[in-house]
Amino acid sequence: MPHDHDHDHDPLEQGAALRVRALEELMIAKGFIEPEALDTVVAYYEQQTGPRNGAKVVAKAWSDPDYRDWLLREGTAAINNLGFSGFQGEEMRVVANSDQVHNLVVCTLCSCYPWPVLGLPPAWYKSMAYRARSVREPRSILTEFGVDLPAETEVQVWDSTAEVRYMVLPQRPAGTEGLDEAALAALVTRDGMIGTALV
Amino acid sequence: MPHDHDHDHDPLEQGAALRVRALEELMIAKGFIEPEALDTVVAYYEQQTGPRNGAKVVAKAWSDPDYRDWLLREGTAAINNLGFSGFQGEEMRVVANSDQVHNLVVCTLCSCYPWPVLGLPPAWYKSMAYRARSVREPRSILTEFGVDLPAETEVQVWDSTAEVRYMVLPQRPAGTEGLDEAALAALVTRDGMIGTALV
Amino acid sequence: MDGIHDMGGMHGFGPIPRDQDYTFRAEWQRRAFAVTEALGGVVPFSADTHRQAMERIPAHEYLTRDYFEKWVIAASQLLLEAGLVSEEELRDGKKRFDAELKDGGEKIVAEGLVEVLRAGMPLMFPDEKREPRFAVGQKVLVLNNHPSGHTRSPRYLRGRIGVIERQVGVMQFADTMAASENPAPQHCYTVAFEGQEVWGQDAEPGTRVLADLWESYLEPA
Amino acid sequence: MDGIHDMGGMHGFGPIPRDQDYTFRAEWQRRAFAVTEALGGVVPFSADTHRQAMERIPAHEYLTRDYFEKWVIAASQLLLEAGLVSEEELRDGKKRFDAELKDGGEKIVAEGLVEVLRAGMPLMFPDEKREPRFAVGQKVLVLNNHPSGHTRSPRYLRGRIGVIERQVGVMQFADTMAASENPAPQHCYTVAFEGQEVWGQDAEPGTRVLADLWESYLEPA
Repeated sequence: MPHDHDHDHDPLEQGAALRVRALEELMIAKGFIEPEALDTVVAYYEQQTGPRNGAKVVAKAWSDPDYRDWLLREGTAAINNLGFSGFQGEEMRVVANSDQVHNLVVCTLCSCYPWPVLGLPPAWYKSMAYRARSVREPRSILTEFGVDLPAETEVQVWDSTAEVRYMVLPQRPAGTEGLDEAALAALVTRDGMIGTALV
Repeated sequence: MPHDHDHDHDPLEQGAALRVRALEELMIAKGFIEPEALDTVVAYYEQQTGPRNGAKVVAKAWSDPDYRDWLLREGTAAINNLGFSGFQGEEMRVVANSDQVHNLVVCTLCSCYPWPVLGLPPAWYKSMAYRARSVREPRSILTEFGVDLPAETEVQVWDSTAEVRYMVLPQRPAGTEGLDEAALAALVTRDGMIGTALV
Repeated sequence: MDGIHDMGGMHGFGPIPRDQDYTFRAEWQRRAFAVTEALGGVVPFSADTHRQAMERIPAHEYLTRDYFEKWVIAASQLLLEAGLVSEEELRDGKKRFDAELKDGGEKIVAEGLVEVLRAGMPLMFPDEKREPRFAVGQKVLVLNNHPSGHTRSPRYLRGRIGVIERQVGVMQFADTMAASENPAPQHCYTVAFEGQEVWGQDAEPGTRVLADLWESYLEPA
Repeated sequence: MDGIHDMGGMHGFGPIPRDQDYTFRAEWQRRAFAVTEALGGVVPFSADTHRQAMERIPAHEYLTRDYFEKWVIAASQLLLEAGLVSEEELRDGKKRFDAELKDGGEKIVAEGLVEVLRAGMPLMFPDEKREPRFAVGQKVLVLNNHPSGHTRSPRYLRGRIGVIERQVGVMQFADTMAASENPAPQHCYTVAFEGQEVWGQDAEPGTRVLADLWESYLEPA
């Protein structure tokens, strides 16, 4: 029900905002956190992480077969090599979609997500519905997301239960032979790298 | 947290009371329920069911070995024989405590309870804590209820998952040899017949 | 349905609220209980159908609303689904239209009601031609299915092995009762599970759980 | 802990709220995220310890409170437990006493912080002397334990049989990290489970679940 509220007049929402402001002020008053550090954290994740990073990884894999092999074999090293690293991406694995297999990423126990390459997750990824249903009925979820797979395509759901973070390597769309990496990267969507969309 | 509220000024509580009143008025206006019928239902369960019924069953079993055998073998018939029957007691099983075994009754999936012999359940029986914990840590629950069992006594938890309703036959206390059934019945407690107390 | 109601074994609910030792703490709870009991005959619906409607209450409401309010929410939902009332009517209690009760539904009146309450429902369907599949002492595995509909096979026992402790007899089946008021009777068994089988190394020593499970929940182990 | 957080497979949560496609929808959520991230270095606490504190939020609040509010509730609880703040201070944000940071805790400043965020934490503990117990292709059973502490063995996989798909390597262990910030590293494996093994006859056809499970969650099947 909180989703249906007018957030500005939601007492739950106001309580949360007050709670956070009190904590922030207290941490600064105690000298535990420098105020600028919080701005740095927000700016870093909003501006320097996000699906544009992942899209570069995908575009390079589409363009360079050797990189693709490396990426699928040693995800962390291949991603670090493009300059993406950090918390919630220390150990990366990239799983490739094909005509035979479609991959979907979830974290049923909390909301683990590969921050360096995809940024912070969208709220629906953290929803009870996505966490609960994705492992039991991934085909039904894909249908909700508008992805219709042939019955022959197996669906693999990766539940991020330990410290490995997962990213999907979507299939390269047909008719993109002439595109360079930048143009290819522009085709890649966040949901394509979670597995809730095709590209 | 609703447990901590002042119920008279609890908006959740007020909402529930209004909801019930509206439903009751609507059912009467539609001609589906005669108002006196509701009084009859409440009066019946408050006055004609309850642990005093179960206590009579227990006292008879303590006094009459043949009845005890019958009660443990064919709980429904033996209980009906004392005049107790009806909804949530159509199929009864009575399980006897001994030095070797202590029995505890729960319904993890909802709150099934043997109405004819014990009445309607106390609120704690329907609590999330009792439903969740009783099957996993019955000894810990018994300790919370002040029941200390020797480690050698096995604890059996009866989860009322189908239509059988369970009642515990407590051990007859020492030093009660001279008592008649009425005096024995006065010793029997509701919790003794749920299994959360000794008698 | 693997909903929040299936909470056997869950952590995080704290100590037993032993101070809640009352049956009713407010008059509206008495009325809620009585009107729901009466509606079982009006709509009509079985206890299984009513349980299923309770289980469909959103999880956070299931955890916070009063038990008797949930009874009434579930009963109201069944009235709605039967077309006997509108949401508008439920909101303010004012009748907008008359409705005919369906086959099997009846007006609940005080006269003769105590006899009905004392009689209960026939739940057993004795059938000597129907052989029980499992014998007392036999080992059985609880099937690891996860139906979206009502079931009385609790999650904490699925996939676990127990021993048939008693043949209960041929009983109406909760799953089909809730799906369509169809008793589809089958054998039911009391099955005993050792604590360690159910909870592993986190079991309390010297504990057993016994549950009544229908034949179609089980297979030989 | 078999809490509400362990919701893989549960019914009753409705459709995916696809319209919630934002990361932050209010400024306070940005601040909540940043302050919690910073507190991991201040208190200090690991992600596992923070997850455990989230899991201990009462179930109905877990289901209704905003994700970032839960982050802050959990971080505040860890600050309290470390003795660095009082409940009174948390309520109004006004400092009542000065506190010394503990060993390993440090003031979080902007300078050099991006480098820390880019570096992340060392999570793997390569150890060639530690032989993996399980080989790729081997069948394993997920142990059916139900610890009251933090664990990353989800309920829906316990008691189920899968196949080792990959040896991940020697990784810090979530359960001991949450219990005492002790990495106690052990081998971790990606294990593949057929849908039918996990969900029985209610599985969608042609589906598999893969999860990363530490060695002590598993035994040969």
